[in-house]
Amino acid sequence: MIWLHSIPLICILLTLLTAAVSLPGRGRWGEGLCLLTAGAVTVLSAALLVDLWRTGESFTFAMGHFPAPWGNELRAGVFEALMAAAFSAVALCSLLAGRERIRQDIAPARLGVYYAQCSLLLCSLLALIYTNDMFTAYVFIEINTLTACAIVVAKDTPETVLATIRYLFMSLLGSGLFLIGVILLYAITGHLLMPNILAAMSQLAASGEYALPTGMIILLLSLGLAVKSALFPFHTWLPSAHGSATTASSAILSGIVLKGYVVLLLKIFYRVFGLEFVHRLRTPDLLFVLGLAGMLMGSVLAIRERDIKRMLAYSSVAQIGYIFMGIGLSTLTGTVAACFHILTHAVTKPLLFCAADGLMEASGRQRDIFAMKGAGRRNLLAGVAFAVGALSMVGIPLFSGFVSKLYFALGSLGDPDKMLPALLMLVLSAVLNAMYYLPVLVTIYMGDPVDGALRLERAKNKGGYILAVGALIGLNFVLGIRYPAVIAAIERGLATL
Amino acid sequence: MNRLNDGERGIFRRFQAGYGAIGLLVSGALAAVLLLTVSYLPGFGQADRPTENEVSQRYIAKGLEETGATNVVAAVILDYRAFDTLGESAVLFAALAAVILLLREEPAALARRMAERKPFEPDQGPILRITARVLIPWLLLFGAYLVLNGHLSPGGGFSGGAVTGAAMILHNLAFGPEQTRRFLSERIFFRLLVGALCFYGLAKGYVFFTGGNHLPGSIPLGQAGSIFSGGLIGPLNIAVGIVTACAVYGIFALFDRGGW
Amino acid sequence: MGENLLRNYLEAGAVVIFSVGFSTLLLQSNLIKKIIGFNIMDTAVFLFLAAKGYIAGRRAPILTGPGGDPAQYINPIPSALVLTGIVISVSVTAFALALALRLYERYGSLDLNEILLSREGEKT
Amino acid sequence: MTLFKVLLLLFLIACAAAVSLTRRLLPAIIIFMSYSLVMSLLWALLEAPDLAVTEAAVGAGITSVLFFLALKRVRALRGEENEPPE
Repeated sequence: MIWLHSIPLICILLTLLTAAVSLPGRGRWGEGLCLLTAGAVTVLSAALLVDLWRTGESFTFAMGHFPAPWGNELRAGVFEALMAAAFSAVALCSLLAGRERIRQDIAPARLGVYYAQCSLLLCSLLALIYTNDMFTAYVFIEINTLTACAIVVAKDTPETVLATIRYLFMSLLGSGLFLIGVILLYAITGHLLMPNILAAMSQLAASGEYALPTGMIILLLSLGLAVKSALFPFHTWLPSAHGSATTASSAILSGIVLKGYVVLLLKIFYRVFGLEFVHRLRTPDLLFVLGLAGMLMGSVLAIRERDIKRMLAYSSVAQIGYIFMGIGLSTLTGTVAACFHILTHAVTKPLLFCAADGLMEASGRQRDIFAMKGAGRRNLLAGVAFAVGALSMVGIPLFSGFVSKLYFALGSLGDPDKMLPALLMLVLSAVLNAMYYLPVLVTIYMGDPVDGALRLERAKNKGGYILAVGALIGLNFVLGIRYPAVIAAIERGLATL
Repeated sequence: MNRLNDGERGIFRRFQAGYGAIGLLVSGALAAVLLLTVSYLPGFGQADRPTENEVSQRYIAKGLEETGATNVVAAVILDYRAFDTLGESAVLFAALAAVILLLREEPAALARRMAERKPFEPDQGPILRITARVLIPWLLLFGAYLVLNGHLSPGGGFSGGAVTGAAMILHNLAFGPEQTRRFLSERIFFRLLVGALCFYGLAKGYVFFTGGNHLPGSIPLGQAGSIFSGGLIGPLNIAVGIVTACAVYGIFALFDRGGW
Repeated sequence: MGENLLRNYLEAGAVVIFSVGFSTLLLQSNLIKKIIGFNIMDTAVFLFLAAKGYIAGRRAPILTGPGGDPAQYINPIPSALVLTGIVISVSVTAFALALALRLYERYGSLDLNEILLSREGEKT
Repeated sequence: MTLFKVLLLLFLIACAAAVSLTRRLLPAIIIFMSYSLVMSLLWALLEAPDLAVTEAAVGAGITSVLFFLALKRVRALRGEENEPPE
């Protein structure tokens, strides 16, 4: 029991210490250590998830010898454990699949630093998921920002430096808004721990005191996190940052870093303000509208893109739109769908990035889609992986994307005002998704390479790549076929949140 | 830039102007809304505010008894809310690692840069050297005082570490990197940094682990007001001071020349 | 409302400074100024917090003996939060400046608009 | 005392605005340095000596040193010209 409940703490400390000792070392040492830690964290989180799922309980873990309103706390339930397990598994797979590319893209002297940053990024994500304290959340958001920027710029090209600086400044605006929101929250409640704020909030809601500041605070916190997770009008930094980084970084950033903030936002809605209160203040409506706009604009911009990695990055903008749309529906099914889509996208987008990497390698390092004619036949695994990811994103049955779309549609039925726009946009967006994913599929399987020398080449994949891509494909099918169990876990997690 | 014609440039400029106008509008709206919010907040300087609740009162009333530190702020950051501070050291560490990633030069390039710079180095004039000789011991003493006395008086690991780091920067500017490297080589630097961070993580991890599982695991607090009081706060302040001083000096060295 | 704003003059000033810093971070195209704007924005939030902790006629929370009287000392929590925040903002500043230097080495300019303009020129 | 605080506050606002209005970078950095020092003074007045010490050492000290170093390095790259571009 003791050890089980200490798992969140152990995971956070383990990743932090790994980062510390892999900084000065040689690259290979850092690489092995980081992968090992990510693996251990995945196993531990999965164990925690299994146990909490079986008992159905949740617990808080005091960080020190002082109880709730005085000390600092972690909190874990099914929801947190599920997200932590999924995120660390995806991080592990991305690093494993992108290992060879990392060795090529990043100078050997910097490899140790790169892996230190990756460990620290995982540490901050875990802390964001598990934390029960608003100011701690701010501190780890800043770590997340720094390390996310660092793993983009680790591949040192003019393009990444420019992309990182835009990413950094946009993120800083977001964290500034979040910080002032937290401070205002402290000013009117006098607490920083989530349950204590919730108690104070319900008193304030009953007495009607500080109504205007409360509304402002929810808006500031939501906008701050929306900027950092690239919700539509704030997405401008994303394509260049995710498009230019090394494959593993792109996969981690698109797959899990964006979602870390959404998980935090959900925790804030549930555990700081209380759902009922949030709905009364109509913030979800704003998120709903921006989410719809993101679904449309992300796909439209992706269609125009010929660079495969930038296309995938724009697709992430659309998928973040889906997630915020689901949260904005303000029905339970909508939120469940959003959580399921977090998982879907977390396993699909890294798969697509890794597959794109293999396809690019098989076409002489060209990033242009039209240069990839026949690449799927030269690198079979990458082709299959891309097909799985693309079909899932379009929303074909048996793939995980279909399930999330189904639940989004179900969720929209609960709200008569939002039903029509949501359903229309779901259909439109599925068509748009098909319009940019299917041509790529046709290209990589049909056509013959422009460069005749490429025709007969057969790519040889490294063991780590095969393992990781295989695992991601497997996870995709698990989500697509065994979805009732996952949905049940999410529902239980949200119920105890 | 030359390949753009005037028309395209005009479009870009107009786009920039539009962006600027929207940005100004957003900032203005933000200011107005925040001012409106402030006007609804409880009054400044008064005692009957929501922030004056059982939490802050308990820190004052029982802080010394529970943590052994007379400086309640130190008690809050290193004991009650120590997890934040662990995160804060991690931020410093992350920033240092990111700056290494960006600005570190290969050893050969570093040596070349130093060789180029040497004859023009204006930083090593006699006035600076004399000032540094006088000032550095005092700065080090002040830094050490802030760190070691952090649980008793204002100061603590961060400000003390920053002052110590400033002393090392001054030494470096006055006597040149070779002299500084004699007592702070790259290897020693990393050992200090990683050692302090690991000690901090493990010590606090032990406290979190025992605290979270309701196990006894407290460390003797010592005589209140003496330098050896405050249980773990003293050693933790030293570790934080080392991390801060190292990060400050390391970032300086990387900005200055790209290595140690 | 206006009366309360005058009484909360420090908080009001802090949010004004916050907005000025925010707009500098958003609108300035020069990277160094953007970074200064970020610092101003953060210190403004810290000023707001420090003002929230202050209570007229009370002392800094350095106890003289066990069992301090809460009515004599100001609230220690804001100070602790600000201390954490200051270190975060200096870390971010160091990273942002290093990035700006790297960008300067690559593009020969510290002006974001200039750089974007020249890159657009290369594409077309 | 309130008057003094208000004056300091007005000075801070003026500094914050002046940073975006100055055309050259060195004055902007010096203005920011004085902004930090005044801020630490204000915190000392607000009975927060820990903050005052830290802001003076970190905000006015270390941060400004970093800005100056960055500017120096930019100038060195530009070949000893007076001022980097706006």
